[in-house]
Formats: sequence, structure tokens, C-alpha cells
Amino acid sequence: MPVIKDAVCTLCGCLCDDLEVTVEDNKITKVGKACKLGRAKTMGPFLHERIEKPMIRENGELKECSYDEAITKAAEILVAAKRPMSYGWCSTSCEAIEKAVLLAEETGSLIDSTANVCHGPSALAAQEKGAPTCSLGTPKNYADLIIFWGCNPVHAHPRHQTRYSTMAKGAFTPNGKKDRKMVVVDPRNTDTAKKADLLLQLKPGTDYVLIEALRAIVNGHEDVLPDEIAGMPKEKVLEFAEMCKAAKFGVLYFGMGITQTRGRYKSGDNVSSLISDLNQITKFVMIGMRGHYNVTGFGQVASWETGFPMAIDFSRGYPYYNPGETGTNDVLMRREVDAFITGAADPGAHFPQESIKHLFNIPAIQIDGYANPTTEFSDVVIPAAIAGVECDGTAYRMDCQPIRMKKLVETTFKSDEEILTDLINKVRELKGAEGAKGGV
Amino acid sequence: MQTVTLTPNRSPTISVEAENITPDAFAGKSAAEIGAIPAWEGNEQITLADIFDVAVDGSGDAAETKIVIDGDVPRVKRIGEAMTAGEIVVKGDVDMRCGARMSGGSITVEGDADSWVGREMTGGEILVKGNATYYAGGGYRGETCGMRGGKLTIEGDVLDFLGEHMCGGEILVKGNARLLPGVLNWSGTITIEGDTTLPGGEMKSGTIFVKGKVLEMLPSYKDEGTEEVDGVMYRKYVGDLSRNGEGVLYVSV
Amino acid sequence: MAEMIIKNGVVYDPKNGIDGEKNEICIKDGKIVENVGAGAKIVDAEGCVVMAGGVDGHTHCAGKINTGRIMSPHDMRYAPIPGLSGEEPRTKLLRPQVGYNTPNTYAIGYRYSKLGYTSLAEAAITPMMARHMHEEFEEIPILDKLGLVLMGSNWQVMQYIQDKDSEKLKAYMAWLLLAARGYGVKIVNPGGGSSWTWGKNVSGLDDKVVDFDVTPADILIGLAEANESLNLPHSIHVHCNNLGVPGNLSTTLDTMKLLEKVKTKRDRQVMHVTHVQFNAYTGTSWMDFASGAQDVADYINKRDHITFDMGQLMFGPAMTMTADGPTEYRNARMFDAKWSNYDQELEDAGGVVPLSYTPQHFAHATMWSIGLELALLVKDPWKVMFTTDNPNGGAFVNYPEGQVLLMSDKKRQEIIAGFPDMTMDRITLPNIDRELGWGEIATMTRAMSAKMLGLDEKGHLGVGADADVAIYDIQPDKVDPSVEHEKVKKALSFAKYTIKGGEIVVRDGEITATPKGKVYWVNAYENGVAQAEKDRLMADLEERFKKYYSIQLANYMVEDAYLPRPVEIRPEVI
Amino acid sequence: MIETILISGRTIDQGATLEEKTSQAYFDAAAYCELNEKNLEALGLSIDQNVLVTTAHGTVVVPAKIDKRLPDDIVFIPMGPWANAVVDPDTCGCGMPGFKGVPATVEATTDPALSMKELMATYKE
Repeated sequence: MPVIKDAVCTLCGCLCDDLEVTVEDNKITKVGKACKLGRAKTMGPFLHERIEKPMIRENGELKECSYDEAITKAAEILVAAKRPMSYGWCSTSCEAIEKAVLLAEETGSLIDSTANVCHGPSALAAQEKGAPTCSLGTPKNYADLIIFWGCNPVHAHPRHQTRYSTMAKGAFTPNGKKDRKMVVVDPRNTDTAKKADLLLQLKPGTDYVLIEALRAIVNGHEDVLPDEIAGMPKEKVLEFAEMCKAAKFGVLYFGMGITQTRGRYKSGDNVSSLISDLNQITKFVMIGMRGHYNVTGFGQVASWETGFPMAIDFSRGYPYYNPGETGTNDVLMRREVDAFITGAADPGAHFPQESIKHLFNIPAIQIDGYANPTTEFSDVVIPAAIAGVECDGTAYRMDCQPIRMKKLVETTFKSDEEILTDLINKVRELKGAEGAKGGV
Repeated sequence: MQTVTLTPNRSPTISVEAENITPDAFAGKSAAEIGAIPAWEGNEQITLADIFDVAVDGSGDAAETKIVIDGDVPRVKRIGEAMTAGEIVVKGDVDMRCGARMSGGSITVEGDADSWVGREMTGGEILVKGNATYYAGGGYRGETCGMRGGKLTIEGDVLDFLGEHMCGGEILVKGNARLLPGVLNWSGTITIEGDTTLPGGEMKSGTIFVKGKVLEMLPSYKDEGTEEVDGVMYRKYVGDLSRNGEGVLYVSV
Repeated sequence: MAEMIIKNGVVYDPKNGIDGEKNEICIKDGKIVENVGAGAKIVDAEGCVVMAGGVDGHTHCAGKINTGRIMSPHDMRYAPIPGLSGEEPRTKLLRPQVGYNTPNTYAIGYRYSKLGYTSLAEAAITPMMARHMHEEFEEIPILDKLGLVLMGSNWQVMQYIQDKDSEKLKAYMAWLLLAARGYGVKIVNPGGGSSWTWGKNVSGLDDKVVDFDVTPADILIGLAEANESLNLPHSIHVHCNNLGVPGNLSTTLDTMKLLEKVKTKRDRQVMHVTHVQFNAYTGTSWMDFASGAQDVADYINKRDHITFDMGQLMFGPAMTMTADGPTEYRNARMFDAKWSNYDQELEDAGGVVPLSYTPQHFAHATMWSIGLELALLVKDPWKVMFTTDNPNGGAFVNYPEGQVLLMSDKKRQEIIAGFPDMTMDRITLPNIDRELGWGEIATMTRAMSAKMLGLDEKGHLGVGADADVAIYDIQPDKVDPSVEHEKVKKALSFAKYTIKGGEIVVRDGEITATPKGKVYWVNAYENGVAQAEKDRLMADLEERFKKYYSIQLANYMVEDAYLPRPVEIRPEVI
Repeated sequence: MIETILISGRTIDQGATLEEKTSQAYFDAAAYCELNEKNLEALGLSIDQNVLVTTAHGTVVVPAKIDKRLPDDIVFIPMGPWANAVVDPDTCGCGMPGFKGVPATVEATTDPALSMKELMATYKE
């Protein structure tokens, strides 16, 4: 039985690259070493309801059509639009993302990634303060203090703690967990918190306040602190600060408890400063626990192609960027968008109700392997191969490490990259002598 | 003296970028010339005449030019951007980035202003008679300084991040300011007559007056007792000590 | 491919001894040839200077620069130099361009081309990140590229040096170049990167590296000797310890002296010392810090084993990016600036910090002067490469400004006149009236850099060279750069023609074609390392990857897919 | 009825069923509201009985579940269509809607929970 070793798992930002995938008759029958998420993802194409055929909505119903018809219809929608939005592109390869950026450019679109509802604020934080970070193998070898702040790896990144952090054994941490302390900061006593040496159960939305207190302590001003901070006694915060200061190498992993709560990116921004302050005393770094396996890749590709990691507006021919103004949910909420294309993402499931209402009002194009809530409002649906299972390409791990995804099985579905290339060509054909919209 | 009246002739749903609506761009121009000035509606280039009826009375340089927008323009962005002189009066609401990078002259918005009113302004005056949303007097992404000079007055309420990264100038909010006004400030003065939450986060220097209530106070400010300023008694706090800041936060007692 | 002949230009081709002669340059199939047929396309260079395409032998153009981009969205709209910075919409030919210090990849390709540059060396990439560098290379249009691979704080490198196992060290270095598809060996703050993972640093050549029984001196000698034993085209490329620290002059000179004992069979230096401006400070603190350029120049003038580049400062905003993690942290704290850090497991450190240089500050004014002093006090231009350590000392679009400064004492004095008094006793530049000529500029910007890198086909216009040519609209016999510096700067900023691989890519300062460039890499592993050594190395690698890396060995090496147009160089085995 | 703060977030089952959102498994993984025992008792409910969650932004009906470790008056719905029916869509000028920390009331209901497709259909205007 052919076993593909060192296969790359393409579900979460851990991008584990040690899977052992058994393929029989071009079907994946077993996925070794993966977690529940990775197994579900890798076996998915053989278990779940695939979008088998291209479809176009007619009189409210999706009807099967030819691939060329779907591409033509999609291109027509994009070319006719004055304020098209391209969204998603995180569960796909960097090669496809480059094409998505080009398509957005050619159609004078906005383009944004799933970071819009995930770690977008972390990019904003990096713009404010920088990102003092490291590769995942560094804490594995060095860290004696691990902090999970507003993230829950037991659920969202199941192998994180064994491969890279709490339990991982490394050069200066040969005994794994025994050589480390682990702290969880979360309003909920999560499954991750069960094994924590310290849990700081803060009041929801007070992350910024807690960070302020920690920085005040690190910078020698604990005397001004009130008795209660973020819903916790001051002593608990002092205890946490002491643990941080006593560490030889500390790492703070943060999740959407930092990015989605009150103040949004201002918390992540302030975490970055806390890390900088702590480096006056010891070594400390931070790492964002990115969700989609290649949402980091979108940020990387978009940055080198356009200068900006997300929320890019090509309407004037050159990229402009301002989350709050050019982010997907910003413009959907304002009901500005007049056409929508999404790939390798499911805004239907992950956007707030107000945004989805508008998506039902405008022509929408979906490129995906599976039917999902986005299909419900899409007017053109184009089936795609599953990147990382059915086609290869590059993905960036949560720590910005580029890894080559393997093709595990053959498929008759086109890859996102091929579909986008066909769309670009069709858009060019339709625009013809009119030339490129935006900036020419 | 030149008065240019722009009367909205339709209500676009897509925000129109009209950074050329400035006394500088209009000065000395005829109605036809102003009507032909480009603007952008999404990815489509339009002209001001596509969204406004243009009337011009008299002629003058930028300082002598007054622009009256006679109605609501909640979907026209960048009005008065980088203007150096003259006057703009909007008899209704404006969209984002009104008065961004302005260095002189005045803008009066009789209705509400959307986010980033007065973004990175260095001089001149903006008066918003209604409410403003996010980042009033704030900065652009990645830039160290937001507002550097001039005066921004909002008679109603504002939402989060008022005067973010402020490096100079003066902001007056007569209503409430929601979350984190004066965050990451370097300089300048912010006065909030209503209530606010977590003022002065990571303030390095600069001054904030809160005449209403502070609904939630940061833990990292030092209480320095009471002090009277212009006849009003305040409790004086210094910080933000999270970053060894020396800003002053006055909260009415 | 069509033939081409460049006529009537005044040619500066230092490698071939041509210093301002009216020569014809013939091109066929992307190469310089002896002659072409009557049907060849004629490029009339009447009234122009003709040089080989520029070779930037030390620039940060792919990889770490992306962190700089993510930190500075405001840089994208910054446009101090019209036509070479800020926002430019897409056209039918061109992708959109943005930025100044951290422009997008398209702007990098187009704007370097406008300056007449045709080849770039990315100065620092960790092997584990190399895929990223190659992905960005692929999106930088027009130019040829190569990447230097960080080895100076690598665990295995230090282990083998500690073990005095020079054969395994060689095998590993060659394997790293293969794994990264890299071109040469980069050493940044030797030993300091590894120490920085504990928040520590090394303070000089003889300081012990944390966790290893080696010193920076051991690392330098070990890597340099192995580099020469592998007969790599480029020498070791070194960013010295103590960068940016007053008094670092002694470390820099000691580093240069240390390398005297290393011999090479190649016709080049044994060490290239990079951005020496940042490493030529006397004094004990910023209060008594001053230029050490004279001492550096005196040493280099007497020796032939060293080349260096300037790391010239340009006034205005800059984005510093280096594998020197501790230096970046120090910068960030000193200036209350944004700080990005990256500790790359087992390999090196890194940081990115925005800074701004102003002529009103004596320290910056002094640094600006030091770069120029170095270039002007070292007599032989074949030892000096013109750089700003883009974008550490300033953005590459300022190169014409920097080159003009070397050609015009008058212009230098104008700027010095505005410096604060506190600068004057720290610098010697006011007393240096040397003005470089076109031949010297051609040497420092292409001929020397190609030779220093060991790129035989680059940096000159002799038969067999790549047909990379820059034609500048300036008449050397009519225009005096000493006086008419603005005219010269404009000509160097917007080439009359840039020809890349025989194709006209710039005409009258505008991009006319956007071919894709090649990527050079060195394969010293396949033939250069004996099978027994490969086996020994593999056993180590398997163990280390299993124990310490967060990635599988099988997924570590850059695949062929990332180099669609590779140029593989196999050094002769010696 | 109780006044609560709503948090949405990932769970492993929600993650494992991401690519079968038309299935019962996904419904089971994403359509529920966790409360602690005290809050559940206060509503007079037991596990799997439906609750109506109401915020300033909408309402949703989902089965109740217990998370013993939840603090009082904090409720959790896995990220997905059901949570997103009631989260705060305002992006606060930085692009990110409010998926966590939304004031919500929770009360017992006999209304049924909608399937994914039924829920999406309610957004047609």
C-alpha cells in the first residue's frame, strides 16, 4: 500500500508536515499522525458532499452548467461591477493567491482574506508596533514559559502543544512539559486551561486593561495599580508578571481572544509592546495562532504583490489599504459592494448577519470544493480541487515558514490557480479594447 | 470672493472619492470646469457634475473660495482633503476622511461625519455639528503621528480611537467619546465634555480633559490629587505608566 | 533572438580597461558578441554614457523586506522621488507600484531597471526561509537575482567548528546552499544570532557564543576556510560584530586582520565586509563617537584580501532589516520605534525596525559622512562597492544621489554646511576633495560587485558577457558632475536605455518590457562533497531534524518549482 | 431570561466538520449554546432544550449545553452561522466585527432551531 510520508496537513496554521497518508486506488484511506481536524480535512474529499459540477443560479435555483458557461458568467459579473469584492483565498496555495490578486487588479476590485474575521487585527498591531516573533521550533527548543492568551489550542490547533510548545521536547527542554510552565489567559476555563500552571480568568473585553497593568509592573510602576484588575485581584496579576520576568525564554501565543474583543487590534498592539518591555529583563516573543492553514500566506503574498497584507482596494488602479474602510465586512455592512467573488473560504458561515444580508442582494461567485452556507447566496458556483490534497503549492505556517504542500491524489477538478487563470483570461477577453479598468 | 455651490443630484451607494473638492482645486474655476473635475465611484472615473449640480458665484483664489455642499453627502469621501485655505460648508452628513491632511482653512459639517474626519490634519479648523464615528483626528495605518495641528470640534458624540497618535493641535468633543480616546498620543490637547472609557491608553505625553465621567479607568495612571484648570476642578492623573508616559489626564470631580 | 548594436556611446567598462571610449557594443542571443550582421537593431547612444547593467551586490529585496512592508503601510504612499517612489497605477504593461523603502516586488524590479541596474544579491536569508525568498524573486520582474545564505549562527556550523570537523562543515555548507538554492555564504554578527535567542549577544571576536565552545573568530575562520576549500565563486560576506556601536572600529579592523591568514585560489577577496559605515565608529559612546573611516581605509589600502561596501546613509526615513537581532532590539528601544524580531530555529536571528535619518542630528550627519569617507579614502575602486545596504541606510532609489555625492565635492560641501557644529570634529569629509570619475563609478556599481560575487558574465561588456547594458543620457565630455550634479542625478535615475539579456527594458526612463530574470545558485554539493562525507552529514541531519527542527527534513529543501529559470554554478573541485 | 455576555469561538468538532456544513454533524457541532449549570437551572432548562439568544443584532434559537467551567453569565456558541446570527457586525473602524463579548439575553423557548439552509434563507430580503 503506498504511504506518502511527510505529507503536509492543510487545516490549521500549524501546517504539520509529518503526516503519513495511505492512498489506495487514488483514494485516501488512512491518515497517520494527524489530529482530528487534519484527518477530517485530508479524508474530506472522499467523505463529504462535493460540488461536482459548475452551477449558475436561475430563478432562484442553482442549475448545472458547463465550466465555460460558469467562467463566462463569473467574468461578466466582475467586469460589469463598479465595486467588486474578492474575499477568502486562505485555504489555498500562494500560487492561487497570486492569481487572485491579479484578478482583483484587473477588475478594479477590493481583495481581502479571511484574516478580516480572524487575525487581521494582528497585522494592524504589527503596523503599530512590529511583531517580535520567532519560528515555532524556537520555543520548542528554548521556552520555559508558554502563555496561551485568548486561544484554545486543544480545540483549534490540536497538535500545537505536542509538536511545538507545551509538551514538545527540544534542545534546552529535553523533558517537555516538566521543563516549562504554562499559563492560560481566557475568560473561559477552557480545555487548554486544564493543564495550565496558572489561569487568568479575566473579565471579557478587559485584555487591554490587563496588558496595561502588566506593562506597568514590568516598567516598575506596580505601586499605582488598583486592587482589582480586569476582574481579578492584583495579586494574581503580580504573580503572572513575576512568572514572566523569571522565565529564561517566554513565548506568548495569542488568538482571537486578543483580536476580536473590545479595542480590537489595540490589545495585540499593546501585547507587542509588552513583549518589547519584557526583553529588557529576559527573552520573550509572541506568535499569532493563525487559523486557516495559509492565511499567513495570503498576508505574505499580498504584501509583496501590493504592499499590504489584506483589505486592499484596487479601484484607483494602485492599491490602497485601510481596514475599517476597505475590509470585507466594512464595505458589506455599508452595502457598497455590487459583486462578490470568494474562494477557499466560507463567508456565509463566518460573517455576521448584516453582511450576509447584503450578499444575498448582489451577484456572488463561489469557487470551492464543498457546498456550504456561501453556496446558498452564490449565483455562480465553480467546483475546485482541494489544495494540499488534490494539488500542490506553497503555504505559510503561522510562523511565516513557507512549506511545499504535496499533491496526494489525482483529481479531475481544476485547481484554484487554474480556475483563476481562466477567469483572468476571460475578463481580459471581455474587456477587450476597453482595456484594464482602474488606472489606465 | 468665490462661492461654489454643489447640490447633490443623486445618492450614490458606492462611496465616491472626491479628494478634489477643495478651495485649492476650485479657485478661479467656472462651473463647467469644476463640474469636469474627476472623482471616482468605485473603479469608475466620474466627474463632479455626475453627482452635483455646480453653481459658481464670483471668482477668487483658494483663500477667497467658499464651497457649499447643499445637502447630505454620506457617500462622498475625502471632502476637503489636503486643503490649505478657504472654506467648506456641508449642509448635511459627510463620508470618511473629510478634511484629511488639511493644513488651513475651515470645514463645517452640519450633520454627521464618518470615520477619520481630520485624519492627519496639520492646520485649519473642522467643526462637526453632529456626531463623528471612529478615529476622529486620527492617523493613517503605520504612521507615527495622527493629527499634528489645527482644531477639530465635534458637537455630538464620537466612537473609538478619538485623536489616536495625536502629535499636536486641539480636539474638542462636546458629547461622549466611546473607547480609548487619545490612545498612543504624543502631544496635543483633547477635551471631552461628556463621558468616556479608558482614556489615554499608552499616552506618551499630551493632555486630555474629561469633563464628564470616566466610565472605566486604566490601571496604569498615577493619581496626583486635584487641580483647578480654567475654573474647573479636576482630579489629575499622569501616565500612561505602562510606557513610562508623561501625559496628563484631567478628570472632572 | 534579434541582433543589436549600440553605437556612438561613450563606454566605461573597467574590467576590460575601457575608460570613456566611443565603442560599439554588439549583442546577439542575450550575450555580448564580437560583431553582428547588417540587419542588427541599432541603438543610438550618441551623447550617452554606456556601462554594463548595474549589479547590486548587497540589498534586502526579498524575504525580510516583507516584514518591513507589513510594518509600514504608510511607506506605500511615500513619494519623495517622483517616478521612483510612491503609488503608481497599473498600466497595460505594468503591475501597480507602491512604496519607497519597502516597495512591492514590481516596483523593485521596475525601479532598479530605471536606474540601469540589472542584477541583485539578496543579502540575507535563512535556509529554512529560502522558499520565501525565491517566491519573491519570481515576482521581481526583469532583474537577475541571487541569495546569500545565513550561516554565521547556525547550530550545526558552530558544532562542526567546535568539533574541528572541517570536512563535515564543508559538506554542510554545500548542502545548505543546495537546500536554499543559495549563491554564497553570509555571516551576520557571527555567533550573536544564536546568543540572541537567550536575549544575549557576543561582544567581540573572542567572546564565547552562548551554548557553544566557539568564538566569532572561530566561526569566521572556519567558514572562510571551508568557503575557499569548496572553491565557491563568492567569498564569505560578513556583517561584523558590534554593528552600530561606538568603538566598533577595532572589532572591524580585527575581523579584517583575522582573515589575512585565509588564502584563496580565486582572483578575488577572501572576505567581503558589508555596510562598513555602520562598523567604522571610534569612541566609547554616542557622545564621543567619531568616524573611523581613515583607519579602515589605511588598512584596506595596504591589503588585498578585503573588499567592502559602503552602507551609505541617505537622509530621510529608512527601514532597517538585518539578521543582527540584538542590534535591532537596541535600535527599537533607543528610538521608541516599532520592533519586529524573528528567531529562526537553529539558524539565525533577525529584526526589522524603521528609523529616520536627519542631517540636523550630529550622529546621523556623522554616519552619512563616514560612508562617503570610506569610498573616497580607499584608493582602489575595485575594493569598494557602492551600497546603502538598501533599505537600511536608505532606499535604493537614492543610489543616483549617493553616486553624485562621490562625484561632486561641491555637492558634499553644500550638505555639510547644514550639519550641526557637533559633527565637524567627528568627520574628515570636509577635507577630502576627491571626486570620482565615470570609470570609478562604473567600477563601484557593477564591475567590482560582479567580480566580488564571482559573476563572470556580469558587470562588464566584454565578449561573452550577458547583454545587460545601461545607457545614461549624459555627455561626459560636456557635463561636469562636480558642478552639474542635478543633471547627472537625473540621468542616473532614469536611464536612456536599460538592456537586459539583450532586450530593451527601459527607454527614456520608462519601462518598455518586463521579461523575467534568472536566479543564480551554487551547487558545490553534488561534485564538491565526497559520498562518505554526504553520508556522515545525512546521519547528523536526520537526527537534528528529528530532535530540534519544527519541519521535516524531507520538506526542508527548496524544490525545483521555485526556480523556473535557474542558473546553476558548479565550482571546480579543488 | 438571563443577561449574559456571549463569546463565540472555535471548537474541535466545529473544525472537524468545516467541510461538511450541509451535514447533521456540522449542525451538531456548531448549533448550540453553552451555559454553566447555574445559568441553565435559572432558566429551568435541561441539556438539549432550546434557548433563544437575543442581542441588539439579532436572535437565534439553538439547543442548550452545559459547560461546567463557564463563569456565571457568560455563554458560548461555536463560531459559525448560528453564532453569527447574533454577533455584533460593527467593525469598529478596524475591519473586524465583534464576535466576542456581545451582551445577550438567553431565555427558554419552544421554537425549533433552524437548519443551516433555513437560517441562511432568513437573510433573503
